[in-house]
Amino acid sequence: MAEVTYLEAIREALFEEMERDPNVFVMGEDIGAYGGAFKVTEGLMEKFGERRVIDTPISEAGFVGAAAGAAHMGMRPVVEMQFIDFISCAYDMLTNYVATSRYRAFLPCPMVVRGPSGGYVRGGPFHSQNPEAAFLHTPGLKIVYPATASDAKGLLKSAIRDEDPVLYFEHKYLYRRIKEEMPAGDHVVPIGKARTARAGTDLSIITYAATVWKSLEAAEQLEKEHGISVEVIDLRSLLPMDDEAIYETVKKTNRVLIVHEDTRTGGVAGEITARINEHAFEWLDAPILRVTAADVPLPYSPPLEDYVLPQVPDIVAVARKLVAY
Amino acid sequence: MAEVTYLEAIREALFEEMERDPNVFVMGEDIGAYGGAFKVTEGLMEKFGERRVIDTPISEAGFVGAAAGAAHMGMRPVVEMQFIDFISCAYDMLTNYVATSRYRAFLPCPMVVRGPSGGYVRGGPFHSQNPEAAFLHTPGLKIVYPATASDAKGLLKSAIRDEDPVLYFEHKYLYRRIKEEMPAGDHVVPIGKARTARAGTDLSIITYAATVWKSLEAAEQLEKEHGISVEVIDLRSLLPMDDEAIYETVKKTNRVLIVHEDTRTGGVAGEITARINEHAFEWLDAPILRVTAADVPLPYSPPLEDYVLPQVPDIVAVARKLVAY
Amino acid sequence: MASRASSGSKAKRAAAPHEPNRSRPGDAQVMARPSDALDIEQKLQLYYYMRLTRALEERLVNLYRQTKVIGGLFRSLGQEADAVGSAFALDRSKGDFLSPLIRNLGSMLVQGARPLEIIRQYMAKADSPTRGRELNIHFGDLERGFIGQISHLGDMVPVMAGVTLSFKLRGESRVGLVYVGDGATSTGAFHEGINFAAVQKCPLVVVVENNGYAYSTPLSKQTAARELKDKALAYGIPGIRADGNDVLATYDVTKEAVDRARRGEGVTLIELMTYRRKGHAEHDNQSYVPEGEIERWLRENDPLDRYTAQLSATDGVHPDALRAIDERVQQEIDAATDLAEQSAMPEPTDALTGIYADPPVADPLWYRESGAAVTEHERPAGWGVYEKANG
Amino acid sequence: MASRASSGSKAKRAAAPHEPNRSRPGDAQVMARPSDALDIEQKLQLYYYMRLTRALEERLVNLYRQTKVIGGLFRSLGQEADAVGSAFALDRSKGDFLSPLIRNLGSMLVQGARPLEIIRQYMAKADSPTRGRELNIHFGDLERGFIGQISHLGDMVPVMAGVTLSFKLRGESRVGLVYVGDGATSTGAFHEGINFAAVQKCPLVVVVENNGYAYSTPLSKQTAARELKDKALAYGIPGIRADGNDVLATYDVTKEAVDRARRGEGVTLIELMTYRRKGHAEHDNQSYVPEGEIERWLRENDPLDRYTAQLSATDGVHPDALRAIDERVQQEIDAATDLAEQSAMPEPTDALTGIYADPPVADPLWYRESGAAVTEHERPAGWGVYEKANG
Ligand SMILES: Cc1ncc(C[n+]2csc(CCOP(=O)(O)OP(=O)(O)O)c2C)c(N)n1
Ligand SMILES: Cc1ncc(C[n+]2csc(CCOP(=O)(O)OP(=O)(O)O)c2C)c(N)n1
Ligand SMILES: [Mg+2]
Ligand SMILES: [Mg+2]
Repeated sequence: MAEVTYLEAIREALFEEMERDPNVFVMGEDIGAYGGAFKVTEGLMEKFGERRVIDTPISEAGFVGAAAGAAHMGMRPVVEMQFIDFISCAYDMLTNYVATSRYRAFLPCPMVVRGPSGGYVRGGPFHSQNPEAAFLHTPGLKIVYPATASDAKGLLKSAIRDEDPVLYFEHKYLYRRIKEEMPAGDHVVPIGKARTARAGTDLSIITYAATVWKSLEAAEQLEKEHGISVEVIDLRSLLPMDDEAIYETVKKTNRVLIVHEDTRTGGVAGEITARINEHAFEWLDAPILRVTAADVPLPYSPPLEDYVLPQVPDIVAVARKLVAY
Repeated sequence: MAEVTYLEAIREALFEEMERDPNVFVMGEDIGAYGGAFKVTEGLMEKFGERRVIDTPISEAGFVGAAAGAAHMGMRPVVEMQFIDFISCAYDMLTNYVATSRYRAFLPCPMVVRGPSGGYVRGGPFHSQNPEAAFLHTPGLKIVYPATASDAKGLLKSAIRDEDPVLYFEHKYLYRRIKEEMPAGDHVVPIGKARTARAGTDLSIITYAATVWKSLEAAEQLEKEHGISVEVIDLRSLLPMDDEAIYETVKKTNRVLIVHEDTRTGGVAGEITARINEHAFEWLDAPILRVTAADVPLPYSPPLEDYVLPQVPDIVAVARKLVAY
Repeated sequence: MASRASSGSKAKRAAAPHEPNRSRPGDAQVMARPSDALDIEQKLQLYYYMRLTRALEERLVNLYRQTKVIGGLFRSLGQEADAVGSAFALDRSKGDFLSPLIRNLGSMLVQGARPLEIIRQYMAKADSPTRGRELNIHFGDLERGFIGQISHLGDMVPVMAGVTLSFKLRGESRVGLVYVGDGATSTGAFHEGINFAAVQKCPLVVVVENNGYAYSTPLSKQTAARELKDKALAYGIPGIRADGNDVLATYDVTKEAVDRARRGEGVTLIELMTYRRKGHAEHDNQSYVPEGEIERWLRENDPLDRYTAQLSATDGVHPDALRAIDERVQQEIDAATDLAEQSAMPEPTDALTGIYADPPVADPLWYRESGAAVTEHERPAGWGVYEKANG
Repeated sequence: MASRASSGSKAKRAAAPHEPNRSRPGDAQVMARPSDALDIEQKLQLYYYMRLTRALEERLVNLYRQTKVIGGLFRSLGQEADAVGSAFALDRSKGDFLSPLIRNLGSMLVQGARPLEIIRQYMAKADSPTRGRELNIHFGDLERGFIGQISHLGDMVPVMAGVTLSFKLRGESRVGLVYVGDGATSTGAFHEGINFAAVQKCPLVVVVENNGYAYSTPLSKQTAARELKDKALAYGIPGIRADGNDVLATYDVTKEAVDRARRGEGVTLIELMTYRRKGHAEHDNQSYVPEGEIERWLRENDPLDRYTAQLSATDGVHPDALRAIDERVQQEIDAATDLAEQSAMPEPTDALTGIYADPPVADPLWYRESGAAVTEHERPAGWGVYEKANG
């Protein structure tokens, strides 16, 4: 089988799910004839028609709300944010309406909001955001953020089939940079399960999305240059989080480094740290440390962006400190 | 001097700052003739006129954005959310426009967004929210959440004078339940400084807003019934956070319980835990634990609300476990 | 219809800040009205629902004064006709759907909500429609075709755009109706939702209930638009204004919009002129209302009075027939109150269920031995009373 | 003015999806136009700014092809008249203020932005107006009276409502102008901002640049409204449509709105009909555009061609005079390019400064020894190129 990029994997999932279930339809800005700003939905309109591939006005709250209404009635909407940064315009709708509808009204709201996320692409402060921390705090939502092409496909299929709303963040730096052979058949990856991206014994790096690759690169370097054996856990799902996998790796290596691309304060690392503290404190031989973006909006100029975002040397440096602790 | 409630303290701060600085003005729904849903702004219109006390249409993004524009031009707008739950409608404006304006455009944006927050008042899922975790993650904003009447006054005055945007959350459960004599003169409380609400030696409770009072009640009980000496730190400011005060109390008691009213996952406790881990791990004799709301939208019926929110017995129970650790 | 509906006796009262858009008896003769087709049973149903709305809210006031209602109480006194008449224009047999706002109890009753549900809901009982999770009339039922609002104003417009989009996508012959207040028209959600629905030609009717106020804010501070129906032009859809206190006029204008939607002709915006005779919620003393305004609407423009007179004059309905309905309504409400009072409050641990389909129960707080962790003294002193004071 | 502006030669072209609202030479005679008062120097300034806009963007295309531009490149080819003519109607001596969108480079130039700033900004240089923090023309200057947009469409409308509210509160005789595209009119922020400004009678002019598309989305999928100027009715403000490719018509309509605002009469919505001849950004191949549409606009409705002809016909300006301006423009751009190319990229650690007034520097990442922590191989392979492909 041919190799498939992360972006193509997402498109495959959309095609397959739309074929499988006539209730699945997609909405978003410029996703029809144009195929989306990143061409993720290219070919969908030709195949499934304007009825199921809906170009929307520029109104994120409007079409997220519309997705919710359609979802109540048994449809399975998949909504694209042109860039995930614009999800902020639908923040009220997602956190107050969508997330609570099952709990407060026993109204199922099975829908997916997806879109290009993340930095390392010179996108500047409004085309590079990582929105996961803004929603981690909202019970009722699920959040996934795949790092590999096969997970991109398998998690999107799970997200579309899920009975509850799922925020599906796709990392645009990975869109065309990674490829992989897709597993045959109906490839589904369960939401809420982490993946061991690399096994190791001296230190655990817990991470997700693009920094999985940075961490793997660092792990390689640490192994080769410093003889340090690093385990890399790719969370894949952030809500729910795979606590078991986290505690297991902590118990195995006793040293934890959390890496995320998002800014530091209030980022996902805090929650992971708190959970490990509560459930595996005894097993820690060193403080849990984090490598993250600095606490500023992501600037656009390459030297600035590179400085603000986590890089391989950062991971190597902190990992060495942790192992030496 | 007469005692002043938490609510009156807020009103006093508004009056004094509007008198002091003609650039200060207030905007919000029903804040003029009606004096606001909770009567916080009562009397302002009579005193300062319709020009400086502006009743707005129902459009949180609209008037938060307008506040930003006015702030750029040297005004000092103070915006009221009728309930803080509606701040979600201005999430884009606050996180993308307001928070970034100094950094990305060297545009000062000195403004305050304030409003009644928090639960324990049978307000249900949309009139009880604690929005701090949604914004902790946004560099460029400041966040304060006072627990006492004098801090309510002093922090609002600081917020209005601050050169940057401040989210000022006021706890509606405290509005009329606590009173205090106001310090004389121009009472200002600096942003970014915690307060030791009670000194102790066996355990530190780190908290803010209404749960300061729950923690104090628990501390009393722990002292009397179990001979445990509890230190209670009232953070007052969440962004920036008073790291020094946090590390100091950790070094003193070596045991930390974080209490917040907000839901657990992705709440502020995670960030505090991470910071302590990074900077005072050595000083910990026990895991950092947290008492928080359960991870659901806040239900309305009293038995449900009481069950979901943190209560004194919870704090007592966890504190005892921590001390016994 | 537009011109009929918007001709009113404007000159009658001088400088009233909020003027009704009153339809006159003669208007009915201008052309065939959908309500001409209503039989007497249906006309008495309209009366029944209006009376039920009013009487039920009055009962809730009693319960509120006894502090048996948890949280605020919202009234639609004087607005019963607009909610009932508009909802009556939907076809329940076809699966039509609506989303009410806080003043639209009447529309929910038409759609099948029962007084027992409403009272239990206000009392936050375990067997209330939301099991004590949500307030007052914030609940829905997919079967009966209504969907519960959330507090954030405007948000139901996009949601109903989506509900009706699904009707269109599936080729179903169903129509949706969404209510917003005059105040909610200022929200971004209203704008985005109605624009989306208009572009998609969703089978949606948007009823803007213009009751003159948003909480304390008069329309003049809400918008500079002369009429709210003018907002329709921004979306390229028809906008019609009608007398919201004339239940048949309300029915007529909505019925035509519903038929239009069912024919696939898209969205209509209807502005119903009415008046909020009570405060925003029970606690609100309406000090901001110009003197005499409330009394004038009570005296001259009560929807039940008007409809009673109309039934007698046009349909020859004897007062006894209406009294019998009034009695039936009272009996229903009495019975519902008795039952609701007997209902239990929710079990605390029920709070953890149903946030997701999977897992069905949220993580319990590990330090809670049982639901009994919360002792009685932990209840905030004076809750209920407190909420009322601040709504 | 409204009727003059909206009379156009609609019948001329048959089924064109996006029709200009072309003003005819004769229109000028109907009544006194503000542009009648422009002297020849001012008229040549208009030409200068339009030419500067076009030539500067052409230079940026060159730099983009040399991968010297970081990120996407946005063009306003064919829309220069609407940005320049409208901005020219502001009075800089009075401190008037504007907020451009992505197609309004011309308006910034009028307001005093210089080519050197623009080029540095696109090249993300240390001495660019945002020191490399923000993209392309996202920058402002309180002194010169323009404010930088953010990407989130619609957000600048509330912000400019607030800017102009401050003018009103302080009794200043200043006016604000905010630009939005046809697409941005669908946003909640647009709706909330313009409604707020209308109620407050802020001295604000809202220019809706109708260029037929929002990215690939034609107007018909954006709104069902027949004309965007109709949206004004929803806010109770005047709405006027004019030919955006006639720089004087654009000036006229804006000037009248600016005067109105300065007289305290509040907000005006202006729809300027124009056409986006290039794609959304350089990477966009415009495959979604009906055949011949671009060419027709180029041939029949290029704003510089039209203005050149007009200057010659009406004002007797000799082509040489315009050529001299063109040369001056080229020289300015050449000089600016040279300087910009010499500018340094930002120092990495500058990224940590200025998020707050206090503290002035963000916490450094403790594990970074120095700004040099980032090694060259860490730069994503093919950045720049990558961004261009996906914009
Ligand atoms: C987004 C939002 N902002 C503020 C509120 C607070 N609020 C509740 S009801 C109300 C007034 C509503 O007025 P209107 O829409 O006219 O409805 P009415 O109560 O008159 O029926 C306000 C401001 C809210 N619920 N949602
Ligand atoms: C809130 C928001 N949603 C989506 C986008 C992505 N986006 C950028 S430009 C654009 C099209 C804008 O069209 P229009 O407003 O007509 O302006 P034009 O580019 O035609 O000048 C879109 C959808 C955005 N910037 N902001
Ligand atoms: Mg109203
Ligand atoms: Mg456009």
